[in-house]
Amino acid sequence: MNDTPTLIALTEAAIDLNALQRAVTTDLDGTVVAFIGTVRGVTPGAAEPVTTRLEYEAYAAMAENKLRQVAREMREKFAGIHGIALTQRVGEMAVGEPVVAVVVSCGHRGGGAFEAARYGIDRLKQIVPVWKKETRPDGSAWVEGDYVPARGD
Amino acid sequence: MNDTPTLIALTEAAIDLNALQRAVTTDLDGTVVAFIGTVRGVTPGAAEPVTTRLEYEAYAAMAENKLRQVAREMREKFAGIHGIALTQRVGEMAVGEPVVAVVVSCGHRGGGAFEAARYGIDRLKQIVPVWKKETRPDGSAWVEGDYVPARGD
Amino acid sequence: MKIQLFATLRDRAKARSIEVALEGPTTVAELRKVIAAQHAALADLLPQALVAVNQEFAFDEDAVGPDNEVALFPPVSGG
Amino acid sequence: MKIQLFATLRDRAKARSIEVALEGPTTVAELRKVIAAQHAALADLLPQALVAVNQEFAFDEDAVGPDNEVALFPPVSGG
Repeated sequence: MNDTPTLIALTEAAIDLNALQRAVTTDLDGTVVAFIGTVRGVTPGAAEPVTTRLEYEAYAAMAENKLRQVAREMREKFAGIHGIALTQRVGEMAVGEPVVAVVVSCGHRGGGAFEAARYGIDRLKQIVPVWKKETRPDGSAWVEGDYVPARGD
Repeated sequence: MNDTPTLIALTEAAIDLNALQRAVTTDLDGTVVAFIGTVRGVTPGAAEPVTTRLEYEAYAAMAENKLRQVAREMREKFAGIHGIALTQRVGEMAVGEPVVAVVVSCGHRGGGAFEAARYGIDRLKQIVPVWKKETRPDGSAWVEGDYVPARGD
Repeated sequence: MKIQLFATLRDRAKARSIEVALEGPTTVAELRKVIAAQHAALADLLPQALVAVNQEFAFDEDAVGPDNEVALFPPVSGG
Repeated sequence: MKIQLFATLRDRAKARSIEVALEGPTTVAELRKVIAAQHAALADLLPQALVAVNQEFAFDEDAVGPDNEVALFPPVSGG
Protein backbone atom coordinates (compact mmCIF):
# COMPACT_ATOMS: atom_id res chain seq x y z
CA MET A 1 0.00 0.00 0.00
CA ASN A 2 1.14 3.52 -0.86
CA ASP A 3 1.64 5.40 2.41
CA THR A 4 1.68 8.82 0.78
CA PRO A 5 -1.09 9.02 -1.82
CA THR A 6 -1.31 12.36 -3.60
CA LEU A 7 -4.42 13.17 -5.62
CA ILE A 8 -4.51 16.27 -7.78
CA ALA A 9 -7.63 17.22 -9.71
CA LEU A 10 -8.81 20.18 -11.74
CA THR A 11 -12.29 19.17 -12.76
CA GLU A 12 -15.76 20.26 -13.77
CA ALA A 13 -17.27 17.40 -11.75
CA ALA A 14 -18.88 17.90 -8.34
CA ILE A 15 -16.55 17.33 -5.40
CA ASP A 16 -17.21 14.05 -3.55
CA LEU A 17 -15.85 14.39 -0.02
CA ASN A 18 -16.51 10.74 0.83
CA ALA A 19 -14.36 9.64 -2.09
CA LEU A 20 -11.59 12.10 -1.18
CA GLN A 21 -11.58 10.88 2.42
CA ARG A 22 -11.23 7.28 1.29
CA ALA A 23 -8.51 8.18 -1.19
CA VAL A 24 -6.25 9.91 1.34
CA THR A 25 -6.72 7.49 4.25
CA THR A 26 -3.91 4.96 4.62
CA ASP A 27 -3.66 2.19 7.21
CA LEU A 28 -1.51 4.54 9.31
CA ASP A 29 -4.22 7.20 9.59
CA GLY A 30 -6.65 7.95 12.37
CA THR A 31 -7.19 11.56 11.32
CA VAL A 32 -8.39 13.26 8.16
CA VAL A 33 -8.82 17.03 7.96
CA ALA A 34 -10.67 18.60 5.05
CA PHE A 35 -10.88 22.24 4.09
CA ILE A 36 -13.77 22.85 1.72
CA GLY A 37 -14.23 26.20 -0.01
CA THR A 38 -17.86 26.91 -0.90
CA VAL A 39 -19.62 29.60 -2.92
CA ARG A 40 -20.60 32.21 -0.34
CA GLY A 41 -23.97 33.78 -1.11
CA VAL A 42 -23.82 36.71 1.28
CA THR A 43 -20.76 38.73 2.32
CA PRO A 44 -21.93 41.19 5.01
CA GLY A 45 -20.19 44.55 4.74
CA ALA A 46 -19.23 44.16 1.08
CA ALA A 47 -20.27 46.90 -1.35
CA GLU A 48 -22.37 44.30 -3.19
CA PRO A 49 -23.09 41.71 -0.51
CA VAL A 50 -25.09 39.22 -2.58
CA THR A 51 -23.50 36.67 -4.91
CA THR A 52 -25.76 34.70 -7.21
CA ARG A 53 -23.22 32.49 -8.98
CA LEU A 54 -19.51 32.04 -9.51
CA GLU A 55 -17.78 30.95 -12.69
CA TYR A 56 -14.26 29.54 -12.44
CA GLU A 57 -11.69 29.53 -15.21
CA ALA A 58 -8.23 27.93 -15.06
CA TYR A 59 -5.00 27.82 -16.99
CA ALA A 60 -5.36 24.08 -16.76
CA ALA A 61 -1.89 22.73 -17.47
CA MET A 62 -0.15 25.21 -15.18
CA ALA A 63 -2.85 24.86 -12.51
CA GLU A 64 -2.24 21.13 -12.28
CA ASN A 65 1.50 21.71 -11.97
CA LYS A 66 0.95 24.28 -9.24
CA LEU A 67 -1.44 22.00 -7.36
CA ARG A 68 1.33 19.39 -7.39
CA GLN A 69 3.75 22.01 -6.11
CA VAL A 70 1.38 22.88 -3.23
CA ALA A 71 1.24 19.18 -2.30
CA ARG A 72 5.07 18.95 -2.36
CA GLU A 73 5.38 22.01 -0.14
CA MET A 74 2.82 20.55 2.29
CA ARG A 75 4.89 17.37 2.59
CA GLU A 76 8.11 19.35 3.10
CA LYS A 77 6.61 21.47 5.87
CA PHE A 78 4.46 18.85 7.63
CA ALA A 79 6.43 15.63 7.81
CA GLY A 80 3.75 13.74 9.75
CA ILE A 81 1.10 13.80 7.05
CA HIS A 82 0.39 10.85 4.76
CA GLY A 83 -2.33 11.39 2.14
CA ILE A 84 -3.12 14.62 0.29
CA ALA A 85 -5.98 15.42 -2.06
CA LEU A 86 -6.20 18.81 -3.77
CA THR A 87 -9.27 19.35 -5.92
CA GLN A 88 -10.18 22.57 -7.68
CA ARG A 89 -13.45 22.67 -9.50
CA VAL A 90 -13.93 24.86 -12.57
CA GLY A 91 -17.03 25.98 -14.45
CA GLU A 92 -20.23 27.47 -13.07
CA MET A 93 -21.23 26.96 -9.47
CA ALA A 94 -24.23 27.95 -7.39
CA VAL A 95 -24.25 29.30 -3.84
CA GLY A 96 -23.35 26.65 -1.27
CA GLU A 97 -21.52 24.34 -3.66
CA PRO A 98 -17.99 23.13 -2.83
CA VAL A 99 -15.45 24.71 -5.17
CA VAL A 100 -12.17 23.54 -3.72
CA ALA A 101 -11.08 20.84 -1.30
CA VAL A 102 -7.80 20.31 0.53
CA VAL A 103 -7.89 16.94 2.31
CA VAL A 104 -5.02 15.64 4.44
CA SER A 105 -4.52 12.50 6.51
CA CYS A 106 -2.17 11.73 9.38
CA GLY A 107 -1.84 9.29 12.24
CA HIS A 108 -3.21 11.36 15.12
CA ARG A 109 -5.11 14.63 15.41
CA GLY A 110 -1.97 16.43 16.56
CA GLY A 111 0.06 15.11 13.62
CA GLY A 112 -0.12 18.18 11.41
CA ALA A 113 -3.20 17.61 9.24
CA PHE A 114 -4.98 20.75 10.49
CA GLU A 115 -1.92 22.90 9.87
CA ALA A 116 -1.17 21.29 6.49
CA ALA A 117 -4.74 21.80 5.27
CA ARG A 118 -4.60 25.47 6.25
CA TYR A 119 -1.23 25.90 4.56
CA GLY A 120 -2.50 24.10 1.48
CA ILE A 121 -5.52 26.34 0.93
CA ASP A 122 -3.44 29.46 1.58
CA ARG A 123 -0.86 28.44 -1.03
CA LEU A 124 -3.48 27.27 -3.50
CA LYS A 125 -5.06 30.73 -3.37
CA GLN A 126 -1.66 32.32 -4.00
CA ILE A 127 -0.15 30.31 -6.82
CA VAL A 128 -2.69 28.15 -8.65
CA PRO A 129 -3.81 30.00 -11.81
CA VAL A 130 -7.57 29.97 -11.40
CA TRP A 131 -9.88 32.99 -11.57
CA LYS A 132 -13.46 33.50 -10.58
CA LYS A 133 -16.10 35.71 -12.12
CA GLU A 134 -18.84 36.69 -9.74
CA THR A 135 -22.44 37.23 -10.80
CA ARG A 136 -24.37 39.57 -8.52
CA PRO A 137 -27.84 41.05 -8.88
CA ASP A 138 -26.22 44.12 -10.55
CA GLY A 139 -24.04 42.28 -13.06
CA SER A 140 -20.88 40.23 -13.21
CA ALA A 141 -17.17 40.93 -12.73
CA TRP A 142 -13.90 39.10 -12.30
CA VAL A 143 -12.76 38.88 -8.69
CA GLU A 144 -9.39 40.60 -8.31
CA GLY A 145 -6.57 38.59 -6.78
CA ASP A 146 -3.87 40.43 -4.87
CA TYR A 147 -0.94 38.03 -4.49
CA VAL A 148 2.13 38.87 -6.57
CA PRO A 149 4.28 35.75 -7.00
CA ALA A 150 7.93 35.79 -6.04
CA ARG A 151 10.68 33.66 -7.52
CA GLY A 152 10.17 30.07 -6.37
CA ASP A 153 6.37 30.35 -6.24
CA MET B 1 -32.73 30.47 6.77
CA ASN B 2 -31.12 29.36 10.02
CA ASP B 3 -27.65 30.95 10.21
CA THR B 4 -26.44 28.64 12.95
CA PRO B 5 -27.51 25.07 12.19
CA THR B 6 -26.39 22.52 14.78
CA LEU B 7 -26.56 18.83 13.91
CA ILE B 8 -25.89 16.23 16.57
CA ALA B 9 -25.90 12.54 15.75
CA LEU B 10 -25.00 9.34 17.52
CA THR B 11 -25.66 6.72 14.92
CA GLU B 12 -24.87 3.27 13.56
CA ALA B 13 -25.12 4.57 9.99
CA ALA B 14 -22.08 5.34 7.84
CA ILE B 15 -20.95 8.96 7.96
CA ASP B 16 -21.79 10.92 4.79
CA LEU B 17 -19.41 13.86 4.55
CA ASN B 18 -21.19 15.36 1.55
CA ALA B 19 -24.44 15.50 3.51
CA LEU B 20 -22.70 16.99 6.55
CA GLN B 21 -21.05 19.67 4.41
CA ARG B 22 -24.40 20.65 2.91
CA ALA B 23 -26.06 20.66 6.30
CA VAL B 24 -23.61 23.09 7.93
CA THR B 25 -23.17 25.48 4.99
CA THR B 26 -25.26 28.64 5.25
CA ASP B 27 -25.43 31.48 2.72
CA LEU B 28 -22.82 33.31 4.80
CA ASP B 29 -20.21 30.57 4.45
CA GLY B 30 -17.25 30.28 2.13
CA THR B 31 -15.37 27.85 4.37
CA VAL B 32 -16.13 24.43 5.80
CA VAL B 33 -13.57 22.53 7.88
CA ALA B 34 -14.10 18.86 8.69
CA PHE B 35 -12.20 16.70 11.13
CA ILE B 36 -12.81 13.03 10.44
CA GLY B 37 -11.59 10.34 12.83
CA THR B 38 -10.94 7.02 11.09
CA VAL B 39 -10.10 3.52 12.30
CA ARG B 40 -6.30 3.38 12.21
CA GLY B 41 -5.02 -0.02 11.11
CA VAL B 42 -1.37 0.38 12.06
CA THR B 43 0.08 2.31 15.00
CA PRO B 44 3.88 2.18 14.64
CA GLY B 45 5.64 1.90 17.99
CA ALA B 46 2.63 0.51 19.83
CA ALA B 47 3.05 -2.76 21.74
CA GLU B 48 0.45 -4.30 19.44
CA PRO B 49 0.66 -2.16 16.30
CA VAL B 50 -2.03 -3.83 14.21
CA THR B 51 -5.75 -3.14 14.67
CA THR B 52 -8.23 -5.32 12.84
CA ARG B 53 -11.50 -3.78 13.93
CA LEU B 54 -12.98 -1.36 16.43
CA GLU B 55 -16.28 -1.65 18.21
CA TYR B 56 -17.85 1.47 19.69
CA GLU B 57 -20.31 1.57 22.54
CA ALA B 58 -22.05 4.67 23.91
CA TYR B 59 -24.15 5.77 26.85
CA ALA B 60 -26.50 7.13 24.23
CA ALA B 61 -28.67 9.63 26.10
CA MET B 62 -25.74 11.22 27.91
CA ALA B 63 -23.57 11.13 24.78
CA GLU B 64 -26.12 13.16 22.85
CA ASN B 65 -26.30 15.69 25.68
CA LYS B 66 -22.53 15.97 25.79
CA LEU B 67 -22.29 16.35 22.00
CA ARG B 68 -24.71 19.28 22.34
CA GLN B 69 -22.53 20.69 25.12
CA VAL B 70 -19.44 20.47 22.87
CA ALA B 71 -21.32 22.40 20.17
CA ARG B 72 -22.34 25.07 22.69
CA GLU B 73 -18.76 25.44 23.88
CA MET B 74 -17.54 25.74 20.28
CA ARG B 75 -19.98 28.61 19.67
CA GLU B 76 -18.95 30.34 22.89
CA LYS B 77 -15.25 30.16 22.05
CA PHE B 78 -15.39 30.78 18.30
CA ALA B 79 -17.90 33.51 17.63
CA GLY B 80 -17.29 33.58 13.86
CA ILE B 81 -18.55 30.10 13.12
CA HIS B 82 -22.02 29.38 11.75
CA GLY B 83 -22.86 25.69 11.22
CA ILE B 84 -21.75 22.76 13.36
CA ALA B 85 -22.22 19.03 12.80
CA LEU B 86 -21.01 16.51 15.38
CA THR B 87 -21.47 12.87 14.42
CA GLN B 88 -20.25 9.90 16.44
CA ARG B 89 -20.76 6.51 14.94
CA VAL B 90 -21.25 3.45 17.14
CA GLY B 91 -21.12 -0.26 16.42
CA GLU B 92 -18.44 -2.20 14.56
CA MET B 93 -16.09 -0.52 12.14
CA ALA B 94 -13.34 -1.72 9.85
CA VAL B 95 -9.95 -0.12 9.28
CA GLY B 96 -10.19 3.13 7.29
CA GLU B 97 -13.82 3.83 8.08
CA PRO B 98 -14.86 7.25 9.46
CA VAL B 99 -15.92 6.96 13.09
CA VAL B 100 -16.43 10.56 14.09
CA ALA B 101 -16.87 13.85 12.26
CA VAL B 102 -16.66 17.43 13.48
CA VAL B 103 -17.72 19.77 10.69
CA VAL B 104 -17.77 23.56 11.05
CA SER B 105 -18.62 26.40 8.67
CA CYS B 106 -17.67 30.06 8.70
CA GLY B 107 -17.44 32.98 6.31
CA HIS B 108 -13.73 32.97 5.50
CA ARG B 109 -10.87 30.54 6.06
CA GLY B 110 -9.50 32.72 8.86
CA GLY B 111 -12.89 32.86 10.62
CA GLY B 112 -12.26 30.18 13.22
CA ALA B 113 -13.49 26.97 11.60
CA PHE B 114 -10.07 25.26 11.79
CA GLU B 115 -9.68 26.15 15.45
CA ALA B 116 -13.27 25.25 16.31
CA ALA B 117 -13.00 21.83 14.65
CA ARG B 118 -9.83 21.08 16.58
CA TYR B 119 -11.42 22.22 19.83
CA GLY B 120 -14.53 20.17 19.07
CA ILE B 121 -12.71 16.87 18.57
CA ASP B 122 -10.53 17.48 21.64
CA ARG B 123 -13.58 18.07 23.81
CA LEU B 124 -15.56 15.22 22.27
CA LYS B 125 -12.74 12.85 23.22
CA GLN B 126 -12.79 14.19 26.77
CA ILE B 127 -16.44 14.31 27.72
CA VAL B 128 -18.67 12.29 25.37
CA PRO B 129 -19.33 8.87 26.96
CA VAL B 130 -18.25 6.55 24.17
CA TRP B 131 -15.79 3.66 24.46
CA LYS B 132 -14.00 1.59 21.92
CA LYS B 133 -12.98 -2.03 22.04
CA GLU B 134 -10.06 -2.87 19.81
CA THR B 135 -9.65 -6.19 18.05
CA ARG B 136 -6.04 -7.05 17.26
CA PRO B 137 -4.55 -10.25 15.89
CA ASP B 138 -3.91 -11.36 19.53
CA GLY B 139 -7.37 -10.66 20.90
CA SER B 140 -9.57 -7.74 21.89
CA ALA B 141 -9.55 -5.19 24.68
CA TRP B 142 -11.22 -1.95 25.68
CA VAL B 143 -9.12 1.12 24.92
CA GLU B 144 -8.40 2.98 28.15
CA GLY B 145 -9.31 6.65 28.26
CA ASP B 146 -7.31 8.95 30.51
CA TYR B 147 -9.33 12.13 30.95
CA VAL B 148 -10.84 12.66 34.39
CA PRO B 149 -13.75 15.10 34.14
CA ALA B 150 -13.85 18.19 36.32
CA ARG B 151 -16.92 20.01 37.51
CA GLY B 152 -18.50 21.78 34.54
CA ASP B 153 -17.44 19.11 32.03
CA MET C 1 -31.57 1.35 42.71
CA LYS C 2 -30.40 0.48 39.21
CA ILE C 3 -26.95 1.46 38.00
CA GLN C 4 -26.10 1.30 34.31
CA LEU C 5 -22.70 -0.09 33.35
CA PHE C 6 -20.57 0.46 30.26
CA ALA C 7 -17.38 -0.89 28.67
CA THR C 8 -15.00 -2.61 31.11
CA LEU C 9 -17.51 -2.39 33.97
CA ARG C 10 -20.23 -4.02 31.94
CA ASP C 11 -17.90 -6.79 30.82
CA ARG C 12 -16.75 -7.41 34.37
CA ALA C 13 -20.29 -7.53 35.77
CA LYS C 14 -21.47 -9.50 32.74
CA ALA C 15 -24.56 -7.28 32.82
CA ARG C 16 -25.79 -3.96 31.41
CA SER C 17 -26.86 -2.86 34.87
CA ILE C 18 -26.69 -3.85 38.51
CA GLU C 19 -29.07 -3.33 41.42
CA VAL C 20 -27.82 -1.69 44.57
CA ALA C 21 -29.72 -1.59 47.84
CA LEU C 22 -29.55 1.96 49.13
CA GLU C 23 -31.22 3.38 52.23
CA GLY C 24 -32.34 6.75 50.87
CA PRO C 25 -30.27 9.63 49.47
CA THR C 26 -26.52 9.63 49.96
CA THR C 27 -23.37 10.96 48.27
CA VAL C 28 -21.48 9.68 45.25
CA ALA C 29 -18.56 8.75 47.54
CA GLU C 30 -20.88 6.62 49.69
CA LEU C 31 -22.47 5.07 46.62
CA ARG C 32 -19.05 3.92 45.41
CA LYS C 33 -18.51 2.15 48.74
CA VAL C 34 -21.92 0.52 48.60
CA ILE C 35 -21.32 -0.74 45.07
CA ALA C 36 -17.91 -2.17 46.01
CA ALA C 37 -19.43 -3.93 49.01
CA GLN C 38 -22.42 -5.37 47.14
CA HIS C 39 -20.68 -6.15 43.83
CA ALA C 40 -17.23 -7.42 44.66
CA ALA C 41 -16.41 -8.14 41.00
CA LEU C 42 -16.38 -4.39 40.31
CA ALA C 43 -14.39 -3.38 43.41
CA ASP C 44 -10.98 -3.03 41.78
CA LEU C 45 -12.38 -1.01 38.85
CA LEU C 46 -14.27 1.47 41.04
CA PRO C 47 -11.41 3.82 41.99
CA GLN C 48 -10.86 4.78 38.30
CA ALA C 49 -14.53 4.57 37.29
CA LEU C 50 -16.58 7.68 36.57
CA VAL C 51 -20.06 8.19 37.96
CA ALA C 52 -22.81 10.01 36.07
CA VAL C 53 -25.97 11.19 37.79
CA ASN C 54 -28.84 12.25 35.55
CA GLN C 55 -26.44 12.18 32.58
CA GLU C 56 -23.93 14.60 34.09
CA PHE C 57 -20.54 13.75 35.54
CA ALA C 58 -20.88 13.52 39.33
CA PHE C 59 -18.25 14.03 42.04
CA ASP C 60 -17.72 12.49 45.44
CA GLU C 61 -19.55 15.16 47.42
CA ASP C 62 -22.56 15.27 45.08
CA ALA C 63 -25.92 13.97 46.26
CA VAL C 64 -27.42 10.87 44.68
CA GLY C 65 -30.57 8.95 45.42
CA PRO C 66 -32.84 6.16 44.24
CA ASP C 67 -34.75 8.51 41.92
CA ASN C 68 -31.68 9.46 39.90
CA GLU C 69 -30.45 7.92 36.65
CA VAL C 70 -27.01 6.63 37.60
CA ALA C 71 -24.27 5.17 35.40
CA LEU C 72 -20.80 3.83 36.09
CA PHE C 73 -18.11 3.67 33.42
CA PRO C 74 -14.38 4.05 32.71
CA PRO C 75 -12.85 7.27 31.34
CA VAL C 76 -14.19 7.74 27.82
CA SER C 77 -12.26 6.55 24.77
CA GLY C 78 -14.48 7.54 21.86
CA GLY C 79 -13.79 9.72 18.88
CA MET D 1 4.52 34.03 -31.07
CA LYS D 2 1.27 33.06 -29.40
CA ILE D 3 0.36 34.33 -25.93
CA GLN D 4 -2.49 32.74 -24.00
CA LEU D 5 -4.84 35.07 -22.12
CA PHE D 6 -7.06 34.43 -19.10
CA ALA D 7 -9.75 36.21 -17.10
CA THR D 8 -9.78 40.03 -17.48
CA LEU D 9 -7.11 39.93 -20.18
CA ARG D 10 -9.06 37.46 -22.27
CA ASP D 11 -12.24 39.48 -21.89
CA ARG D 12 -10.45 42.68 -22.88
CA ALA D 13 -8.80 41.13 -25.95
CA LYS D 14 -12.02 39.25 -26.78
CA ALA D 15 -9.76 36.30 -27.58
CA ARG D 16 -8.21 33.28 -25.85
CA SER D 17 -4.81 34.20 -27.26
CA ILE D 18 -3.01 36.90 -29.18
CA GLU D 19 -0.13 36.79 -31.65
CA VAL D 20 2.92 38.94 -31.03
CA ALA D 21 5.65 39.59 -33.57
CA LEU D 22 8.96 39.07 -31.79
CA GLU D 23 12.43 39.22 -33.31
CA GLY D 24 14.09 36.33 -31.51
CA PRO D 25 14.62 35.77 -27.77
CA THR D 26 14.16 38.66 -25.37
CA THR D 27 13.25 39.30 -21.71
CA VAL D 28 9.89 39.28 -20.00
CA ALA D 29 10.20 43.04 -19.46
CA GLU D 30 10.71 43.58 -23.20
CA LEU D 31 7.87 41.23 -24.03
CA ARG D 32 5.50 43.30 -21.91
CA LYS D 33 6.46 46.41 -23.90
CA VAL D 34 5.98 44.60 -27.20
CA ILE D 35 2.53 43.38 -26.16
CA ALA D 36 1.48 46.86 -25.05
CA ALA D 37 2.66 48.33 -28.35
CA GLN D 38 1.02 45.70 -30.55
CA HIS D 39 -2.18 45.19 -28.52
CA ALA D 40 -3.22 48.60 -27.24
CA ALA D 41 -6.44 47.23 -25.69
CA LEU D 42 -4.32 45.34 -23.11
CA ALA D 43 -1.92 48.19 -22.34
CA ASP D 44 -3.52 49.45 -19.13
CA LEU D 45 -3.87 45.90 -17.73
CA LEU D 46 -0.24 44.94 -18.36
CA PRO D 47 1.42 46.56 -15.32
CA GLN D 48 -0.59 44.33 -12.94
CA ALA D 49 -0.64 41.26 -15.19
CA LEU D 50 1.45 38.19 -14.43
CA VAL D 51 3.49 36.41 -17.07
CA ALA D 52 4.01 32.65 -17.10
CA VAL D 53 6.70 31.06 -19.25
CA ASN D 54 6.51 27.30 -19.71
CA GLN D 55 3.88 27.16 -16.93
CA GLU D 56 6.06 28.87 -14.31
CA PHE D 57 5.76 32.44 -13.05
CA ALA D 58 8.29 34.59 -14.92
CA PHE D 59 9.95 37.83 -13.86
CA ASP D 60 11.15 40.89 -15.78
CA GLU D 61 14.75 39.77 -16.19
CA ASP D 62 13.83 36.22 -17.28
CA ALA D 63 14.47 35.13 -20.86
CA VAL D 64 11.55 34.35 -23.15
CA GLY D 65 11.43 33.38 -26.81
CA PRO D 66 9.16 32.19 -29.58
CA ASP D 67 9.59 28.55 -28.57
CA ASN D 68 8.20 29.06 -25.07
CA GLU D 69 4.64 28.54 -23.89
CA VAL D 70 3.65 32.00 -22.65
CA ALA D 71 0.54 33.13 -20.80
CA LEU D 72 -0.65 36.49 -19.49
CA PHE D 73 -3.19 36.79 -16.68
CA PRO D 74 -4.21 38.79 -13.61
CA PRO D 75 -3.27 37.76 -10.05
CA VAL D 76 -5.09 34.52 -9.32
CA SER D 77 -8.44 34.47 -7.50
CA GLY D 78 -9.30 30.78 -7.27
CA GLY D 79 -9.98 28.57 -4.32
